[in-house]
Amino acid sequence: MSNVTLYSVSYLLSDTVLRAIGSVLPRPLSAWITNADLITGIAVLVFGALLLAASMLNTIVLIWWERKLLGRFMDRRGAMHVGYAGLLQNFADGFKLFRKTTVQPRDADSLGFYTGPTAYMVTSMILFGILPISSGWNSGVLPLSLLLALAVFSFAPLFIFVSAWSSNNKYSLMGGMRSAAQMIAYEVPLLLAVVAVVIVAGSFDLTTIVYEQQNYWFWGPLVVALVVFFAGMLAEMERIPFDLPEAEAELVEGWNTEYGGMLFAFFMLADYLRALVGSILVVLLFLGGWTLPTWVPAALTSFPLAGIVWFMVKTYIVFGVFVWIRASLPRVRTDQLLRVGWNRMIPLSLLSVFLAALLVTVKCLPVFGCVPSLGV
Amino acid sequence: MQPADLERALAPKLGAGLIGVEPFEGMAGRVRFHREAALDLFRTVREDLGFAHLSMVGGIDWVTHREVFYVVWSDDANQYLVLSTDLPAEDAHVESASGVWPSANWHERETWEMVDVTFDHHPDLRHLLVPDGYVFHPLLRSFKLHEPEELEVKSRHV
Amino acid sequence: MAGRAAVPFVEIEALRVKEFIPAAKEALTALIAEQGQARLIRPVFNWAGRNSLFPLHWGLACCAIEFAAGFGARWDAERFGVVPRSSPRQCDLMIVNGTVTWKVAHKLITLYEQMPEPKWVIAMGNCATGGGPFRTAYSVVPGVDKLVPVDVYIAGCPPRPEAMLDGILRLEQLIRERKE
Amino acid sequence: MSEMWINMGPQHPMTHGLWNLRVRIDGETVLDVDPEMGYLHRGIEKISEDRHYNEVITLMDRTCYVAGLAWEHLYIIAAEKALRIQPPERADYLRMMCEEFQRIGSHLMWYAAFVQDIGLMSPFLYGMRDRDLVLDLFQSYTGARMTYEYMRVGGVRNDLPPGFTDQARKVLDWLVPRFKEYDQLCLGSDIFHKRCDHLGVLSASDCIRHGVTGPMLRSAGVKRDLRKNRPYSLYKEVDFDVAVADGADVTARYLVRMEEMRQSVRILRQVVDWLDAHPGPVMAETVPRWMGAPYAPVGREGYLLKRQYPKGVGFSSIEEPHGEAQAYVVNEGGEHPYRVKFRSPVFANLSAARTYLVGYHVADIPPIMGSVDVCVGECDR
Repeated sequence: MSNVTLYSVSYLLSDTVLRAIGSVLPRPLSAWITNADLITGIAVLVFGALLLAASMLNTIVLIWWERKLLGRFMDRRGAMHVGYAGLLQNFADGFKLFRKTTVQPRDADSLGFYTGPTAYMVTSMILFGILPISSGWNSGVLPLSLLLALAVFSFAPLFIFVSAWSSNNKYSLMGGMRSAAQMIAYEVPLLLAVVAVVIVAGSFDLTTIVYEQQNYWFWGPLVVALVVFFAGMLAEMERIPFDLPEAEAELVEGWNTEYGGMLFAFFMLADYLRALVGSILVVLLFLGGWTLPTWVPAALTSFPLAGIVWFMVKTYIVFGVFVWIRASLPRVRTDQLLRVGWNRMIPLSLLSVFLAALLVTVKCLPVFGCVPSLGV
Repeated sequence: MQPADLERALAPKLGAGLIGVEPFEGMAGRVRFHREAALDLFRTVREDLGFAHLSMVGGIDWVTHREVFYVVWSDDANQYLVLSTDLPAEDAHVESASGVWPSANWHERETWEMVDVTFDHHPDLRHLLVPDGYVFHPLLRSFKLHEPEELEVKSRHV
Repeated sequence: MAGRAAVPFVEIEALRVKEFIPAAKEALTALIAEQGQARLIRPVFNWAGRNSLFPLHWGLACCAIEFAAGFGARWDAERFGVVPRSSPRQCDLMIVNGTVTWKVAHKLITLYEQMPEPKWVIAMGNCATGGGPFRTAYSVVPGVDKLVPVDVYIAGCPPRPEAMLDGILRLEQLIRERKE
Repeated sequence: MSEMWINMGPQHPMTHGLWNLRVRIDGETVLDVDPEMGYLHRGIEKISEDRHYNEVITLMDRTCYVAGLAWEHLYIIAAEKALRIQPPERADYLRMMCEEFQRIGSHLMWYAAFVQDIGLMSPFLYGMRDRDLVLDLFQSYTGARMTYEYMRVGGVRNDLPPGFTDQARKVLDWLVPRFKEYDQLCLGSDIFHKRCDHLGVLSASDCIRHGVTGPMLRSAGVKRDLRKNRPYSLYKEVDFDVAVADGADVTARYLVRMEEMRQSVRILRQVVDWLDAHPGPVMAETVPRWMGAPYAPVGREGYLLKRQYPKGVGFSSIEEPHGEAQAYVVNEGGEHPYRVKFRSPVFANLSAARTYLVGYHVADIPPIMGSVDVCVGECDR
């Protein structure tokens, strides 16, 4: 299984199709169309399209998962009449939003109004190309993929602020300001928590980080970093209790108040894409990625696509925890949020970096591999 | 507190401004006064008698004249008291109680727009319930509601 | 058929850059209209539109409480994909749940106009339908259909949440029949 | 950011109704507020002048749509005083039961709305779920979920159906552990305390200056509950405590309302037991048939008996779920009341908005206004 990767599949696809076309075409054209560069180029495009389709599908299923889970937490059922168990509900929402008129407010800044959501959406989708889902489903070895992912991840406040400002609504503006302040405040502890992981794993490459967790998952030794990372992710994803930019009670719909139709759909999709990316990062960095402990029977890990399946199971469970938090916690206030961010989270993340360095220095990490409850 | 007690307490302060205190079911009494003595009465009732809480201000249009009544309560005496004054319909104005009881503010705004009684020295006499610029005073007896049948006929013609 | 579909592409070159986007949109729309709208796209969008009606989240009067109860655990309107949104830009459906007074009338019209097309209105309860018990009052609009076009009327004072759900389902049926 | 005015309303998730809070803010700090009311002004006082005494009850349900029976009770007491009618004892107990169940229903509705204001999502559903059980009880003897038209001048419309008291006990038994769950969800969370402690403080003296009553006044430590201080109906027969807290903030109001629900359960158990033991008439003997008829007679002939009633003024004040409501009914001997004036507790509580909102954050407005428990219907009438 390990040598079948997403890229090899798409290369095979592009190779086969192009050669088939080339075989029926006259000579000069067929040589041009079976050119290796072209095959590679098409393969990359196919690869991207597959990633895009997978990410979109995942996002939509994630929204469904959240709605159903939230419904159950709230003693009701959630969407259930459109498609089987409401599975088609989000497709209906998407198509409907696609058809709706996009209303641009009279005094809105047209450039920012359209660029903001689009850029937000695009930057969120780029992340999917970077993150490895399994040993086969990745974009090859990127030595600094973790840093790249986090860098792209932190584009969001800019675009949120641009779209909030340009929609010329006071509530949007306040939401945008809150969003920018919050994301910047939580960027720092998030990165420091990641540094702890990098110290232990010794690499910035996500694939390597996962393979480093073959013996023990990192949440055991790095539990402080996990807590900081999780809280930081909650803030970055703007979910309750940190959903101040969209705080429905005071700012009507937050920074997307003036957006309707497809642009609003962009925001929705990108939000959930980011939520998905957040859950994936938690799984990659702390929960062993697509690997399973060795005491798990081999039958459970050796079927085709087992890596992807287990990875998705883990991701959805992590996202379920996010939903659980959303269902049971009130929202904090902006100043409290920022105070927690700067005064509590940063010392905690520094502590986690220190602990990680200590663990590596005294070489007691293998101990975690011997305790069955902590992975392996 | 009985109406007689009230009259004894109020008469020296108000003099001719006090018309009398009548018994009222479920209350300490009903103080009737001339509008010139309004502010004195409010102060006396609030500070000397301890009726610190103004519950409501309302107006009644008796066609010939208009009545404004104030319901106040005292926590210590555990009693309600009604203060009421009659105003001529063509010149209905009385001193505002909002300087004595801040809670009178909105009640007086409402009474002004509903029964057309002006409150002198009111800090903020704007429309409260009906839209700005509304010229009618709905709770006057001369303001008639349209009959449903009438409206039916009208809409049929439209 | 082909003649009409081919119109804009040549002319686009000549147009100024500023007019490119509307022209392209027009071209695309024309293309879609010719090719598959009637058979493929329209039914899909119709299905999507009727299965995901986002009502405006607001409460006018008594019916608003039943409106809220309809989203509660017992009735759970979200089963049908009905999710209230607070911003009119993200809504397709305005449920007028209560008495409309003249003071709020122009705000109601503003909200209606802020909603993007296609949009629908449900008059929930007797007050919104025809003034209800306050029909004779000086401050009440006798029926919201004097202000905005209404698609479905729900009787009751207030209608039970079941009746509200029934109204929404009837609106879905209406959308299906209109084949918009 | 410089100072600016924002309009929170009339369509805003914070308002829970139809009113507009104009807020002047600097950044996120509230500098000034100006509530703008009247978006739901339906002229109920004017329409009442055009209606028969029993027809006004229809309007009372709609005046405060979350506490319809309490407002019916308020009006009925005043009208009976104005008309000099005494209801039978069982009717009074039934009215008390209605009011207490309505208090639970209203407070559950408040809970559902309030937790949403601080961002708690699921308790909204829990509150609505449990409120529906109370509404089911109402439905079993009045036939309606929200607009009951149950009380009549001189008594109540009909007696309880068989088996009602057992069902009521079952609901009460279900509710008591739920209150504990609510407390765990709110008070058990540190974020709740961070958000709500020392927020929207309105001291006892300010409450009295601005005419604020009800749970807001009791949360400031003033032990004033009309059911205890000036027992109307038959509240002196039942045993209960007045819920008081001393924080004068949002948390204190939460505690007061929660405790009130528990006390209501306590009252209800006594009332339901009494109702089981004492069957009897529910309509006063002296009332002519048309007064207590479930449906108003066709045509106006039935109203001719009006002349028997002397002129009079009726005043009543009850402890409505939102605070102290008062009615002033002037009877001039006609078939309609000459003038009906209501004092809505929410009206007074909102008029003090400037006192308890200025100086806090924009994000604090929803919890504070949630803790005030705004019902626009009764405020604008």
